[in-house]
Amino acid sequence: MAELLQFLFSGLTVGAVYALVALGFTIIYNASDVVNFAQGEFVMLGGMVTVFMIAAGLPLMVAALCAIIVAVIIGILLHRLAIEPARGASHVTLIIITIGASIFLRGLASIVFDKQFHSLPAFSSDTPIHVGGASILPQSLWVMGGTIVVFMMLYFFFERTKVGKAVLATAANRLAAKLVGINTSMIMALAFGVSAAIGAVAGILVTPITLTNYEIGTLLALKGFAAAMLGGMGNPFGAVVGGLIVGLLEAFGAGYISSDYKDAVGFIVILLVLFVLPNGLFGKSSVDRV
Amino acid sequence: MTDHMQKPEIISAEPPLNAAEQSKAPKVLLDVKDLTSSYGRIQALKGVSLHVNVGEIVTLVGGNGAGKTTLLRSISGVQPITGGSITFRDKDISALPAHKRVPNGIGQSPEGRQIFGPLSIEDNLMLGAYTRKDDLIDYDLDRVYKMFSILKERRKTAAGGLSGGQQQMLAIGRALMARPRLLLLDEPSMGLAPILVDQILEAIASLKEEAVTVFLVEQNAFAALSIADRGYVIETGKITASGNAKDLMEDDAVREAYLGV
Amino acid sequence: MTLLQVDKIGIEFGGLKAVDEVSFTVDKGQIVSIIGPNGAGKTTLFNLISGVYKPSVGEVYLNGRDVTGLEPNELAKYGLSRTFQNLQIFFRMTVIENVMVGCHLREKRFPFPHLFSLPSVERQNNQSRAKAMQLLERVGLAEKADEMADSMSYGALKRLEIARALAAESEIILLDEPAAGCNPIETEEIDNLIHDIAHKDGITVLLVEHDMKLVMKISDKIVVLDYGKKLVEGTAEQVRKHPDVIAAYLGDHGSKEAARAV
Amino acid sequence: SDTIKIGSVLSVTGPASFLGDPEEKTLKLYVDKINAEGGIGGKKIELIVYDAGVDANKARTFATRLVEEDEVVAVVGGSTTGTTMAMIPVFEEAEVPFISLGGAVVIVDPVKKFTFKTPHTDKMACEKIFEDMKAKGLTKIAMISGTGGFGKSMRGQCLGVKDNYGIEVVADETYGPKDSDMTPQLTNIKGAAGVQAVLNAGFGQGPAIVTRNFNQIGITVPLYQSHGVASKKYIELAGDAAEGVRLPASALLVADKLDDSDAQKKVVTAYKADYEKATGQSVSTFGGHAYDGLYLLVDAIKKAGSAEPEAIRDALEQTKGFMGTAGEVNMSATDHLGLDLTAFRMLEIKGGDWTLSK
Amino acid sequence: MNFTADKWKILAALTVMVVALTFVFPSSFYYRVAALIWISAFTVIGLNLLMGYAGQVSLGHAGFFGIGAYAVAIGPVHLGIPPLLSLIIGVLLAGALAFLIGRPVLKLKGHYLAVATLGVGILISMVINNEAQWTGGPDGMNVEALGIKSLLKSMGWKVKTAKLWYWITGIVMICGAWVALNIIDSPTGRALRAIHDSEVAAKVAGIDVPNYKLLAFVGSAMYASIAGAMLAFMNRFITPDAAGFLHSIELVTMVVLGGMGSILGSVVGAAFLIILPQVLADLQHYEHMMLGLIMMIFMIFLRSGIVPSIANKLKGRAA
Ligand SMILES: Nc1ncnc2c1ncn2[C@@H]1O[C@H](COP(=O)(O)OP(=O)(O)OP(=O)(O)O)[C@@H](O)[C@H]1O
Ligand SMILES: Nc1ncnc2c1ncn2[C@@H]1O[C@H](COP(=O)(O)OP(=O)(O)OP(=O)(O)O)[C@@H](O)[C@H]1O
Ligand SMILES: [Mg+2]
Ligand SMILES: [Mg+2]
Repeated sequence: MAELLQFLFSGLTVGAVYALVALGFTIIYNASDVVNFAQGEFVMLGGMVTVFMIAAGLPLMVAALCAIIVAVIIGILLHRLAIEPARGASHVTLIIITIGASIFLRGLASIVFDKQFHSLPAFSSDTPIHVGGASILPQSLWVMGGTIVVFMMLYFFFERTKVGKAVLATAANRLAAKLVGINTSMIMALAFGVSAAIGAVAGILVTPITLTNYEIGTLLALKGFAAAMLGGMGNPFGAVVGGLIVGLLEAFGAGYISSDYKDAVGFIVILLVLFVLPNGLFGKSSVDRV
Repeated sequence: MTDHMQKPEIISAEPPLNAAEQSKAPKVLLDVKDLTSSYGRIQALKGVSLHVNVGEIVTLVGGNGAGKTTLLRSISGVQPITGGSITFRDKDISALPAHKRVPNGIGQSPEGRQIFGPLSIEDNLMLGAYTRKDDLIDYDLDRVYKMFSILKERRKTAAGGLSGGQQQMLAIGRALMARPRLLLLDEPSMGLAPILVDQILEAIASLKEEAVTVFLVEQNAFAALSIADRGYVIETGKITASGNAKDLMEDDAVREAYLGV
Repeated sequence: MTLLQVDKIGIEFGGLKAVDEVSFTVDKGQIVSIIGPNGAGKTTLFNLISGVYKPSVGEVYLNGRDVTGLEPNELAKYGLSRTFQNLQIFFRMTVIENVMVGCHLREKRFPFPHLFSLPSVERQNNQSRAKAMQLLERVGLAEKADEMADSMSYGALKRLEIARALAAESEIILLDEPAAGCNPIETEEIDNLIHDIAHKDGITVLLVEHDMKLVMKISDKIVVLDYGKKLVEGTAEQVRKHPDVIAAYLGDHGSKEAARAV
Repeated sequence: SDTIKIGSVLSVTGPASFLGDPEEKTLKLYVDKINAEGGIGGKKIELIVYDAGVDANKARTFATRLVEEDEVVAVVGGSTTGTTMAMIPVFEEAEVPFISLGGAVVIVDPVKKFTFKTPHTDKMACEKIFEDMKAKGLTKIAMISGTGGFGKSMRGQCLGVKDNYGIEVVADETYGPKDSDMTPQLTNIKGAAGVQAVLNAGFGQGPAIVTRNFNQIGITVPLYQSHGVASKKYIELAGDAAEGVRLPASALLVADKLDDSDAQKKVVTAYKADYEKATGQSVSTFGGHAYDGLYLLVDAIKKAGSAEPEAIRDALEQTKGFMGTAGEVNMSATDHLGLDLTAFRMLEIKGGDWTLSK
Repeated sequence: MNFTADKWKILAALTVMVVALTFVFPSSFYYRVAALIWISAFTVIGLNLLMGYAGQVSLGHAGFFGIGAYAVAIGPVHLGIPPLLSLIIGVLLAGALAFLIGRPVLKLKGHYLAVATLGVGILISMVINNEAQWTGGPDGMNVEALGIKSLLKSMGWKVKTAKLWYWITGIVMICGAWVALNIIDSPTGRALRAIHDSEVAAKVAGIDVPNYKLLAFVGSAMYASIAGAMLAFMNRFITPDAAGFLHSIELVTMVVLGGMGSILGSVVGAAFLIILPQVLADLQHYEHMMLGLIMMIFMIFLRSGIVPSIANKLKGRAA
């Protein structure tokens, strides 16, 4: 029983991490149908910048703020200098550009920072909370909280705000978006900025648990992407559920099946789900009439 | 539907034409000079010149591939031009990005409808009013719904599911939601049931007395010319005839080539 | 004899009965038109007949064979082809290649020779190309044959789709608003084209079109849909005078057009 | 030529960068130092470093490049076993001496004519740890190993030698090299009957997280880490949880705590000072391995009095009583490692610092 | 578009290149790098059949590459199967696996297809990583020689390994290109390209869409596995990262960089990503930054891929 509970806690912790990363994918995707492979690097930047700001003597919260700002600036630069100039290029081209960007940012980080692993102090306390023989770190609760907040903000943004709709419109039909007066390149810049911010927040929240270094982004992005697809790309709710499911699968896989193949469990389930629901758990199937 | 079209409603962002403006009329709203545009090596527009006066309905007729769509896209700024100028309300907008032309008062219902498939019908219409700040938006939404009741019935559903004609209605409705000064219509009657063709044309005609200027591309040339003040004929990227709509309808060459009567 | 029999066919989309138990038959060599208000269910009916959607009720018989719910490529084998209201062009191909794809079923498809481009492939290509060229001439796109399809105007693409559909040498062809975006003159050409398809090539035609002049002129039979249901079925004469049809669909513009046809 | 060309292929980036990074820094640092002091017999050393990440195929390409293009006389490095194994045939064929910094024993066993290595083998680490366990009467243990090259190889070695020490492995868990939570595996270990100690084979951030989770779910038995945990960074990352952790490591980590009689003291304190001064990062045994490799080579060249590959190799094989950061090296035709267990010290973490455990 | 003319031009270009290079290459290092290019190019040509022609992305092809590589590694070592036979078995295995998972996976579209193939690739590499007793795990395993070299020796013909494999891989690559070029202008090729643009229209034209997708998937998987086997034989050593997710990404990048659907592009894309790191290696720590930067710049300015973009520009000038 205590075991099961511990697996559950572990799954929720890791799942919340994935969910937070997955949420970062949704905005750029919703604005352009492009999967931003550099998303993981935003997560990395959030953590690394904070670490080094603190090392430079800033208090956690200030450092975190700086990290978010840095990430946003880089996100917007990425759009201005790499995405915007390739306006009108196909999706794959844009995706490859984001791959290039992620390699670039990783290289940059390895020079500006270093190649070592770093940690952040837990926001509140380090002493685990014990429940029914199992234990969970307060930081996990921070991550889960952050996930919920980011989710609700995104949900509100897409469902309730005019700009949110403009973002969706830009992805749905670039030409028509221009014809109704949407500044599509502004929208894209916004999308990259916000995605970067979400990524950075994720990075800051998870670093006390996952630790960080210049390369942490790759794997987090991979898992986050898988989670987002499982939930249904572009749907914030799907991102959260997808993340949690992947996390739980890994935890229970490691606990009950085999720690060697715990990641396999995650991907097998993703495959099975997609075979039944080709648009993920909550993804809208696109109606295009012929 | 015709009933509520009777009572004139303001749908231009400008106050209704007052005497002063009347006297200044005909004032040139849109003035296109020697416009050229090409796709790669194919030149689609080979020096098009035409103008549209405030409050006019002007119709552009021409065969497949003549360049009608290209011209409209150029005026909206979504098609790069290689030469010539576009003047709107005495300002040269040739270099203005598309999204800045909309708040200036240029709205378009494009060829092939170009609706936002995944979004709900209502979202589509509200996005039509994206650049507007005034408080008449809900009012306009309501009147588009009155014009096309089906859109109201389905307003929460994804626009992508609509039938061709329904999507055409949505595209027109979305263009109206912008309260444009100049409304560009690219084959608005395409795919519409005959009964709606009447109504659409009536609606367009009635826009006139609401100070909306209309530049209309229509394959249904006969009907189009019959509601228009003036008309232009375009062939392979050049204007080959122009004039008073009535005269064009009389012109044998035009009847021969486009009206088929 | 009846070539196509549609029997109480229907489908729903989120509670909306797009097509509601519609039945009718099409005889060999006939031109049958489906008309009706926007959203009446014409295109959906086409999608059901051509296997793009699976009907929730009812059956479709082609040459007496039950083909309900078969994949479009299966139906193609049995001799059914169509065009689309929302253009479905192969934009990364040239105009003529688009039509050559239409020849697919008439080609030797076994991939092995293709891997090593054995002489047979060359011959095959030349055949298909020649056939495609003829069809392009018929729809008046011959001189555009080697241009990329994405450089065509809307009207041209409409005709390209017809050529591609014809390339299948099918028994019956479904045309969804072939004249949309064509001016009266171009519509005349389409009119003649359809006439030839039916009466020269002996291909049965099922037509959806809002141009009453065209419809009334060439249809042997007209089926009127409204709200997914069959409203009326009959000859041009019967249909265009039918008060319900006028009220729901034709209006006076339509009636005038229709009248001009006869 | 008036310079001595020494090549190196390291995992400077990628999952093993915490090996390659300090290794590269060390090589550069000391090559400059040696050259500043006039080089070897008047000849300056020219160091050529390539970064192959952990990609064996890329490593092999760079190895070819070192041999064919740069025409180096010897090679130090190959950070991981995988990259090393991929490169060995190239150097053996070209007859260029190759001092690997990879961990696994397969590199020098069986002995290959031109291949040497400096780090203790994982086998030795297992033996050292099991010795300590045995001494403490801990016989039923649980293992949790990383699935990366290091962890997997060491796990294999430990399972291989455990019986010699009467050790029984009652739980055997693994975790991915980049996992961020190992509580499920540790929970299973906690649940396993009669576990008296836990051994964690792995390197990188993994052991730090294992240590944290270990403490989080309140396991009380002793935790042993491997020599993969080889720098202060680990203590920093694991925090208080690292308290009481035991591990085998080279004297380097406890340089300042060695008593002055200790033969290794001089070299390790000097290296520690140099490295930490130059890089501002805490010294790691990995960098130490590069140090040893470089100076083994330098000694060999001096002894050989020539920079001919063949001669260098022979001199290397003759190496006797070389004092490096890893311990005293005595090579022979049958032993291209030259270290014994005494080179390993058993450490315990106390008060956030390494201490020699008596 | 005159395919046959293009076909012979491209094949001629490739042949000339493979032959000509041998006259300028100073050392076997160059032969090795070139051989690596031919191997990747061969993989990418196959992947291009799937991505460039049929428009179906795969982020898992390194998995099939790995199957081919480990088949020739495991076969002789653990099962005593002769190398050449192991190669054939490996290719068939890869094909069979692709065939089995292909049907359900290829039902998916766009990014969902991407994540599914990604998963497949990761599962394969996970098995290779974990089943150490067969594969040697992360540290990799040795591969027995194919035996060609010794064969030639016995015929009194001594060649350097690097040179030998340069020729083998070069010739295989050209054959791969020839087949791919044959397909593009055949009913099969048109069917695949039609699927890329409109599946429903393709179906209406009578094309059995799922089958043709599967054909492309299985074909490209076999290409990848052959390439994997060649790499294993050439290196005589193989590690799991050959089957890893990053390698899959690298392959897709090669396809797009070179140009979707362009066979010549496949070779250029492969050359690009293999030569660049060698060139940038001297930049030491700036290597990766530069790599990313150059990738972005090329994609921005040659957005439809290096070869097609340049071809278009030239055409534009011609007219
Ligand atoms: N994307 C494109 N690339 C290349 N050429 C194009 C493109 N779009 C249109 N053209 C060419 O430009 C010319 C004008 O096309 P346009 O669409 O403006 O004609 P149109 O008058 O709107 O015809 P339709 O009545 O059929 O809509 C045509 O010759 C067409 O082939
Ligand atoms: N895939 C779908 N999802 C949701 N609704 C659909 C779908 N397909 C059809 N419909 C609905 O079914 C009804 C019939 O659509 P259909 O396209 O058949 O009309 P139509 O007769 O072709 O109209 P038009 O003359 O405008 O083309 C419409 O109300 C449409 O919204
Ligand atoms: Mg047009
Ligand atoms: Mg329709």
